[in-house]
Amino acid sequence: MAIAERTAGTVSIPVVNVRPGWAGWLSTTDHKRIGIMYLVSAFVFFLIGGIEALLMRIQLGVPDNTFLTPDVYNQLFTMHGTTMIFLGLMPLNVGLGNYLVPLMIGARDMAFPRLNALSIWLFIFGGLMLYVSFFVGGAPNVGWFAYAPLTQKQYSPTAGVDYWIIGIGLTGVASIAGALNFIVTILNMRAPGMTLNRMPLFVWMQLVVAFILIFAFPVLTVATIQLLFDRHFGTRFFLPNLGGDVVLWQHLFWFFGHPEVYILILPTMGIISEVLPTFSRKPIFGYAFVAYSGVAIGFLGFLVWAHHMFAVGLGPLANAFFGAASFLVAVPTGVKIFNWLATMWQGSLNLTTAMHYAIGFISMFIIGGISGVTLASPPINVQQTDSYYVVAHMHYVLFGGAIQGIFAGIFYWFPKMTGRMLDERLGKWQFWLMLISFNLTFFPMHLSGNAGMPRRIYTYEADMGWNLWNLISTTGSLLLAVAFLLFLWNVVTSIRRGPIAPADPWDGATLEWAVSSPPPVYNFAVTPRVRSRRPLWDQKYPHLREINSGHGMSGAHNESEKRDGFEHETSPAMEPIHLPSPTYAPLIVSVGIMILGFGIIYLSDFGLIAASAMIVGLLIMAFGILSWVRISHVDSPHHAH
Amino acid sequence: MRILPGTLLRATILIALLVILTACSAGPGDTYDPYGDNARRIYELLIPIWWMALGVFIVVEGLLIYAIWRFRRRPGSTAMPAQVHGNMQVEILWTIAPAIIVLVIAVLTFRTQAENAVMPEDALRIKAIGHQWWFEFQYPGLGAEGKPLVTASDMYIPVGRPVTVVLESQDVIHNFWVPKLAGKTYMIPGKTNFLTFTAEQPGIYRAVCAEFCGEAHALMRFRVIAVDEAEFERWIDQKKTPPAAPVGTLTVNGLTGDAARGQAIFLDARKQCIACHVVEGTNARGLIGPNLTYYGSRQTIAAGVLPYSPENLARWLREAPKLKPGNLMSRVLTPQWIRANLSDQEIADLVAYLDSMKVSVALPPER
Amino acid sequence: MAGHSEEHSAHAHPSDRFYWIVAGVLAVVTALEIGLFIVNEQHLIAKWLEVTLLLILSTIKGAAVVMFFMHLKGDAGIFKFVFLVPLAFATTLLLSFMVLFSDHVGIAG
Amino acid sequence: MSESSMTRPPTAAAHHTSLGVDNRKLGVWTFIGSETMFFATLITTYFVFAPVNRARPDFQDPRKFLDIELTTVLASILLASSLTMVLALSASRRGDRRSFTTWLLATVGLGLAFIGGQVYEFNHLYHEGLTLSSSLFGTTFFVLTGFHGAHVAVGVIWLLSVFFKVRAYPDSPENAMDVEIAGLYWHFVDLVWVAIFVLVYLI
Ligand code: HEA
Ligand code: HEA
Ligand code: HEC
Ligand code: CUA
Ligand SMILES: [Cu+2]
Repeated sequence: MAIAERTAGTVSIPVVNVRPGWAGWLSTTDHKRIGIMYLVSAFVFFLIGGIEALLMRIQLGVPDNTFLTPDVYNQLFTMHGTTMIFLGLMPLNVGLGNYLVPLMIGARDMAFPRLNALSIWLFIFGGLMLYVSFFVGGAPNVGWFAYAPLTQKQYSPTAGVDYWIIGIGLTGVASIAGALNFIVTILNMRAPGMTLNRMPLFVWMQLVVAFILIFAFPVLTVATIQLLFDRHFGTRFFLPNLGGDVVLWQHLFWFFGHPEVYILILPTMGIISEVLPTFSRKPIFGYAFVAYSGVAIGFLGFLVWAHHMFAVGLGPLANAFFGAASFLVAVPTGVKIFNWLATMWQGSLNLTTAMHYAIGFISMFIIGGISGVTLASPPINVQQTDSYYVVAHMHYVLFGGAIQGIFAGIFYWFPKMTGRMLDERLGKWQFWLMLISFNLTFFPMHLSGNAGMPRRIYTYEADMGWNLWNLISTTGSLLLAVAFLLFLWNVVTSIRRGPIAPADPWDGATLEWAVSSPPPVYNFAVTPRVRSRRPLWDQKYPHLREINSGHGMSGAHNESEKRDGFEHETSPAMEPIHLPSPTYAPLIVSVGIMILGFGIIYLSDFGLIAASAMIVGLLIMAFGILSWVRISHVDSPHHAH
Repeated sequence: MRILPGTLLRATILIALLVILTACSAGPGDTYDPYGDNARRIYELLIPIWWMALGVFIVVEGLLIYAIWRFRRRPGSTAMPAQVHGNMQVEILWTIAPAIIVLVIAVLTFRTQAENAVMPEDALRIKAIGHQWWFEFQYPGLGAEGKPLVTASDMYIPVGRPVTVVLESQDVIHNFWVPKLAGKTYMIPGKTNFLTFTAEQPGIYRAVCAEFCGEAHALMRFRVIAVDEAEFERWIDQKKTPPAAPVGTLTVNGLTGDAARGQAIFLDARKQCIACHVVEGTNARGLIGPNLTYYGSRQTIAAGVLPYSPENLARWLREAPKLKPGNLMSRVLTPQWIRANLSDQEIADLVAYLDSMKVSVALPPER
Repeated sequence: MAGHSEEHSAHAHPSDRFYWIVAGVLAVVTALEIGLFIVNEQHLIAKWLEVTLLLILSTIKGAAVVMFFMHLKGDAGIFKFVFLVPLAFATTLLLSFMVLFSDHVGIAG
Repeated sequence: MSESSMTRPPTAAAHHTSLGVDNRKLGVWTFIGSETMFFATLITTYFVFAPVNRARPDFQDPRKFLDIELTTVLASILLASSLTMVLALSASRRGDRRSFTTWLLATVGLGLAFIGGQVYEFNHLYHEGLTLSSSLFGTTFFVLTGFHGAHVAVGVIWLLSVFFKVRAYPDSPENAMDVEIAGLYWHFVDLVWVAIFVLVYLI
């Protein structure tokens, strides 16, 4: 099936100049390698965030515990939330997207491979900077949404908040750059015939998310810049005694923050929309509805931010508006859920591990969605906000939803990425253990929350009636750790000894399964020509092809087009394969930016040293940019090599 | 057949949890056990929504489990299912059905919202001010000579009469939450918020700061003490007259403290207390810490860190930095400072003094 | 309108003369703005009217820059999409925050 | 690489794109969309605080501090630079290297003049007592206009890099696009000033 082999004789396979070993990774511009770097580094951060959670859970296992001091506990939940959101879940999604989007749309790489490399490095350095704070006077301890004025120097004198600002800033730049890359790639690099209407739903969701990102992230960037100026340069945006407004921070943060949660969930909804059809042996039910409901969720996501602020006292009118808008999100989300159910309906369900996780996603996500709806009712919210009920809600959507969705994706695409199959039996053990321990950990939080347990407390009294719930939660979280260890074991052993993966192990329908596992550097020897939503499927099962695919598209298929789901350009020998050369420039630029960031943090306290650090950073950056410009010129397709 | 045992297991666990839920009695912070009109209306709103949610849950999970069971691929099966791409009618159906449900939820929500937003003119106004990490309460016009009556950590209110709490903050954002009486409301520096509720039963209600406000956020608690109107008036009357000159002794941890001596220590500027605390009728005029007038009638010490008792009070004065890490008193009263400046005897005297200032109220039951 | 889009379509770029004319218009509009500002130091017309006029004038200016200097007019639709959609979001942000911060009632829930 | 592949027109197969537009141009337009949100947030903050500033004891009146003449000069400089920019693009498309150089350097010069003017303005305001910490007006004004100024500076660097690139590789078929996308960014920065000019200085 692999096109590369079949047609290799007719094309010029490029001599790819990949540096060996570590150097190859440090200088890579290949979207697949970058995708893997995203996945691995994000997973490492995820495990660290998980360990932070375990420490918190141990502290909370029994009342009046003294395992952790309050300050350490406060650092842990701040870093746990920040890590999981910015360094764990987001980049896991970006990693999958990076690896798969070009493959799924029939492209050779992302639109801007060097920018892509810049994104991964900025992300890694941003994450490292955040963690440096632990060793230089204390990590941020203000919560992941960092409400003013607690973040002001007066109340948070350590540099933790500054590290938070700069760390989030670097990952933010990385995200915006990444989003630009996705938008251009998806809109502009699709293989011939791959209309928007035929794009895999995973790609659709990555596109929606990229747009949400570039609209929402700048708002956070500005807010954090203002906070930085407040802390260091004498401004007073969030200093109430000087006329600043602490509620403004909340509005700005959540104007970003709510769209952010859809940034986290939509890609995994895309994964589900790929996994379910494959293992049901059916096309997705209501393609257009699933795609456009994603757009609708993304859009509505910008109108609901103040549902995190119902207790702020915005007034009944504002609260009613934001509550109603939040309720509305249930409608497009429901549309997705029901279309997924309909996809499974009358299918031939192959209950692989990936399918287990996809089903697990649906069953757990709706619990989180429903608790979201009660939270969205302002009167109910004021009882539940800032309590463990919110913690329960967010973990049902983030873990039960997004993380399980990611696992569905990993079990589904691992063979494609590594050329090895994961152990299915171990995978199912992991699934069940995770599902059970996940519910043990987080379901009781609904109850303790409604029994009055506030969030972000490092200790509680024994007579509040929360003891049992907390003990169950803690037990569950320890079991969760076992489930993760199973997964790590599975990955480590499978990469070495797992069965060799064929190009198309799951009987897939989309283009990534048309190339070998793992795919060649250039992805497609010949750019495929796409005729339907399920190009590979239609090729394998011509009698089932979608006669009227792309619903509403003109039926201009001629006979030869109907024969195949996709074809190759008719003049294969003509197109030279052009791949970007490896380069260290993005790495150098991000090192420069990181040093600049350190300088900014200490500018007001250690003027001279910090300023020289900033200059060094700028110089390194300038050097990196120069070599970047040079390589991009030499590398340009018009330039004779 | 693989998936069935797990599903059963999951269902069993959920059911077990629900059983435990119904079997267990209400704790002191339980929102399902409302004693105030505000909290009760919220609870009454939650119930129908909860049933609707349960309905949605059962439908979705039911369909899911049925589909898994019914359509799972049997071993050896190679059948290709019908390639259905969609169906307009069902799309419309499952767009409209949830829309109707959320519409109902919205209407119910707005009704409760309107009811809970009412602020009657004749409501008793109490100003609540958040501090890192304790609550201050001011009763405007009810103190001596028309000044506000000031107290901390114990908020007395009359039963059956609407109370409007005027919420402010001295430093960072706090969140005022009495789960059994009302939903929470932020206390925001630079902004004034209002929360109205009526306690329907006398009782001592647990309450907390629910918004993360720094190191000792977890230890920022208070009590709402709802007594009937006559008892409330009596409390006010006693509270507004400054405590009489302290007399008597008290034995704490084997040491006999003398109240009068304790007062002298308290008012001695070298011992620092008056820099931060107020006791009405004395020259203790510090505004940084809680007002300690009639401290002997407190329910708890240091915003709920310890239940009130002379022994615990002595402990607080000796070990405040350990008992409540980060608390602002310990910025001055560091362990070294205490060792150097407060002997155990002096602490016993201070306890005797603080404990001697009492008001008499018939306390309602703990809820 | 139709006349111009002809001129901008495909790869027929407008002439330098055209750019000079646009710049001239921009200069005139800017002059009008400043004139209005200076004249109305005497409060000849109501503040709201002044503000409205100024907003209209600068919208014209901005639109001219975007349409002619940035060639959005007549360029591919996707550029309009990626610029105008965030512009709409940005306007919503500004307006909704002005409403939200106009008065605080202070009743939660 | 074979010679024959180089003979194809640059916009054909090697540059085939789904929407028929240039990748980098699409990227820059999208980036501009993102920047729109960035400046909208800064401007929103300015407006949220304007009435608060007015109500405070340390009120500083924008009308007293902002000097309409200087502002007019700054606005004219940026508008003029937009003209020179578009003329540079037009010249580079025609292949008229000389007038391209002239207009591009004129744009750079105007950009530098704008920055100079802003430095002068900030310095002047500082001596009048308006600083980042003197009032809410100072806080919001300097951060908003300062970030705009920083964008102008980035624009100048960008234009210079295009200038040097074109000088080093005068025959590169990508030159016109290099100029065009740098120009897009430049015009956007001008556009932001159009907004700041009316919203901050005039209203
Ligand atoms: C992946 C992330 C994710 C997702 C998808 C969601 C989805 C939703 N969230 Fe959640 N939310 C978070 C992550 C997420 N949330 C996080 C992290 C926080 C806490 C932040 C913090 O404070 O730290 C939070 C907090 C939060 C709050 C504030 C709580 C508080 O602090 O006071 C609210 C309030 O309205 C809310 C509402 C919702 C709603 C209405 C949805 C909806 O999108 C859900 C829609 C889905 C369904 C409803 C289920 C499927 C639908 C059907 C089967 C149709 C039929 C259903 C009905 C008719 C009900 N969320
Ligand atoms: C994607 C997001 C995400 C995920 C996956 C999780 C996962 C978990 N979370 Fe988290 N959580 C948040 C996002 C997330 N959380 C956010 C945003 C907050 C709010 C923060 C705030 O208030 O500011 C929060 C808050 C939060 C709290 C509330 C803290 C408080 O308010 O005081 C708690 C408490 O129990 C908790 C617990 C857990 C647990 C037990 C897990 C578990 O699922 C973790 C499971 C993972 C593991 C158990 C790791 C396994 C590790 C190993 C196996 C070690 C291997 C080691 C080597 C190889 C060296 N989380
Ligand atoms: C630096 C200011 C400061 C000084 C000096 C100080 N206190 Fe305090 N005190 C506080 C603060 C602040 C609190 C509240 C701590 C908390 O709960 O977070 C407090 C709490 C208390 C409490 C518990 C109050 C309550 O509401 O339960 C007592 C009792 C007390 N102080 C007594 C004393 C005595 C006696 C002295 C002198 C020996 C003293 N304080 C000196 C600031 C101070
Ligand atoms: Cu005050 Cu938490
Ligand atoms: Cu939200």
